[in-house]
Amino acid sequence: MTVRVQAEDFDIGAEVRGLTAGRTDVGAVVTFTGTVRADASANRITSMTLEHYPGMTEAELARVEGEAQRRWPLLASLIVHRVGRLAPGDNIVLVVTASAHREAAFAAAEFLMDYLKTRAPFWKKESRADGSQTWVETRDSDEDAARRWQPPSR
Amino acid sequence: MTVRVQAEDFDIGAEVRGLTAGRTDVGAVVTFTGTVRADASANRITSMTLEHYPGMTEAELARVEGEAQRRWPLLASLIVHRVGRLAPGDNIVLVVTASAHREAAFAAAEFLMDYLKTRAPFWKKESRADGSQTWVETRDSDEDAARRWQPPSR
Amino acid sequence: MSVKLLYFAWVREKTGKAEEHVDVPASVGTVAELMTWLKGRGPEYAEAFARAEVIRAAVDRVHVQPTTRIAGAREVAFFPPVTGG
Amino acid sequence: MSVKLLYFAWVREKTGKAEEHVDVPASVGTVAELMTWLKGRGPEYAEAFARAEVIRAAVDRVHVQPTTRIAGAREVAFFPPVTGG
Repeated sequence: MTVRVQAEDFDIGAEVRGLTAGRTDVGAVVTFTGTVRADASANRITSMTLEHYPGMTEAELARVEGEAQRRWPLLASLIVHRVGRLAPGDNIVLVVTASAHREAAFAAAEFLMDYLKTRAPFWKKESRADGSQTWVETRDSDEDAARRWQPPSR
Repeated sequence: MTVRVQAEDFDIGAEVRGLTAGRTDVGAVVTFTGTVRADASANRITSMTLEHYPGMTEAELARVEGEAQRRWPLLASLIVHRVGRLAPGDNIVLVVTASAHREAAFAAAEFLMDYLKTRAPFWKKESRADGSQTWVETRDSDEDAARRWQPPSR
Repeated sequence: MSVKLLYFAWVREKTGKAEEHVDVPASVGTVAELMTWLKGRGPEYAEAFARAEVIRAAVDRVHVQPTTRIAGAREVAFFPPVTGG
Repeated sequence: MSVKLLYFAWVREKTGKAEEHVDVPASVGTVAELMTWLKGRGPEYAEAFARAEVIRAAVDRVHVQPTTRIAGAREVAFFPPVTGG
């Protein structure tokens, strides 16, 4: 039930240990790590800069996490999101979910990522080898992914 | 595309770094860690002993991993399974999947766990506070989970 | 009505500012009307809000719709669709 | 036919051995028939294979069905449903 926005990198193993150390009720831990991808184009991505809306980010991530807690029997959860300038291969985001069984841990981690992608106020700008900078556009598939968690509209 | 059976513990962060270090094509890494749960009964679980079928285990895990590679565009994957005597809270199994996007990484990790649970030749024996030992029985839900990946029968 | 406005990503780059305090006339009732009113404040605003249909908004740090009323808002933010994660 | 048999978990505990080499008569054609034949080898086998319907088998390290033929097998393993992960 923790949310952090930070410039520094994170260590997946240390974060999981921090969440589950000394507990014997946890049977399943799922982590998702999003990383900066280069792409196949000749004009390659040299860096990615992330900005966010301080205050709203933490509030929105806490709302999303609270919604996951209501839907699944989670024993612990964590969202860490980096901001600032990142290079290809760098970590961007970490989501960790812990539950007694794997079904809840997997479903909640997917839900957190889908909602984070469409609701958390972060924006990415790509810098490329030729010096150009472009704001990353939304993937339609992210909107579709988030929509699957909503009740059918009437 | 690595499978290991070992008595030693594993470090999730180190395993992920070993799989993705220096790569810039990976955008999503999912890990699943299964841990020994105590239970709520007064006659509590004091340890869990895992045995396996050396030779078949590695072959079966490699088959399962190969099937995941055929179904999803994975860039890397890893299965580590511990054997021997474990205490509540200890790690049992680690599955890591890496892909360009999160959908494939999540689906493949769930698939690997579902298949591992129903196909990999491991057996767990629980020791309890009163000295009794019991072989763990299969959860029906594990069979159901594995079945969802099969084509509908005709 | 006095309100704090925040701009993010390319909305911030186009308006040339990250935040400002403005006095909004009483005739401006909704988020969509606020965007239309902002467009009239200068060429940089006209440019920033030219594609108003793709701009998202938050009132007091909660996502809202263009039809949401802004009465009582302390802080209204405008930004492109989010791309975190 | 000479074949190596392996037993795991409670099948191993009940037979009292982890592995053995046996000469199987030609009349034993399938995995199910092999279990029936093993039951006749002594009380510990009768006990181990009493609930034959819950025992799983692998031939040469591949999961098989009770109806699978064992001709040519080098190694046949018997075990309860797996519980790893």
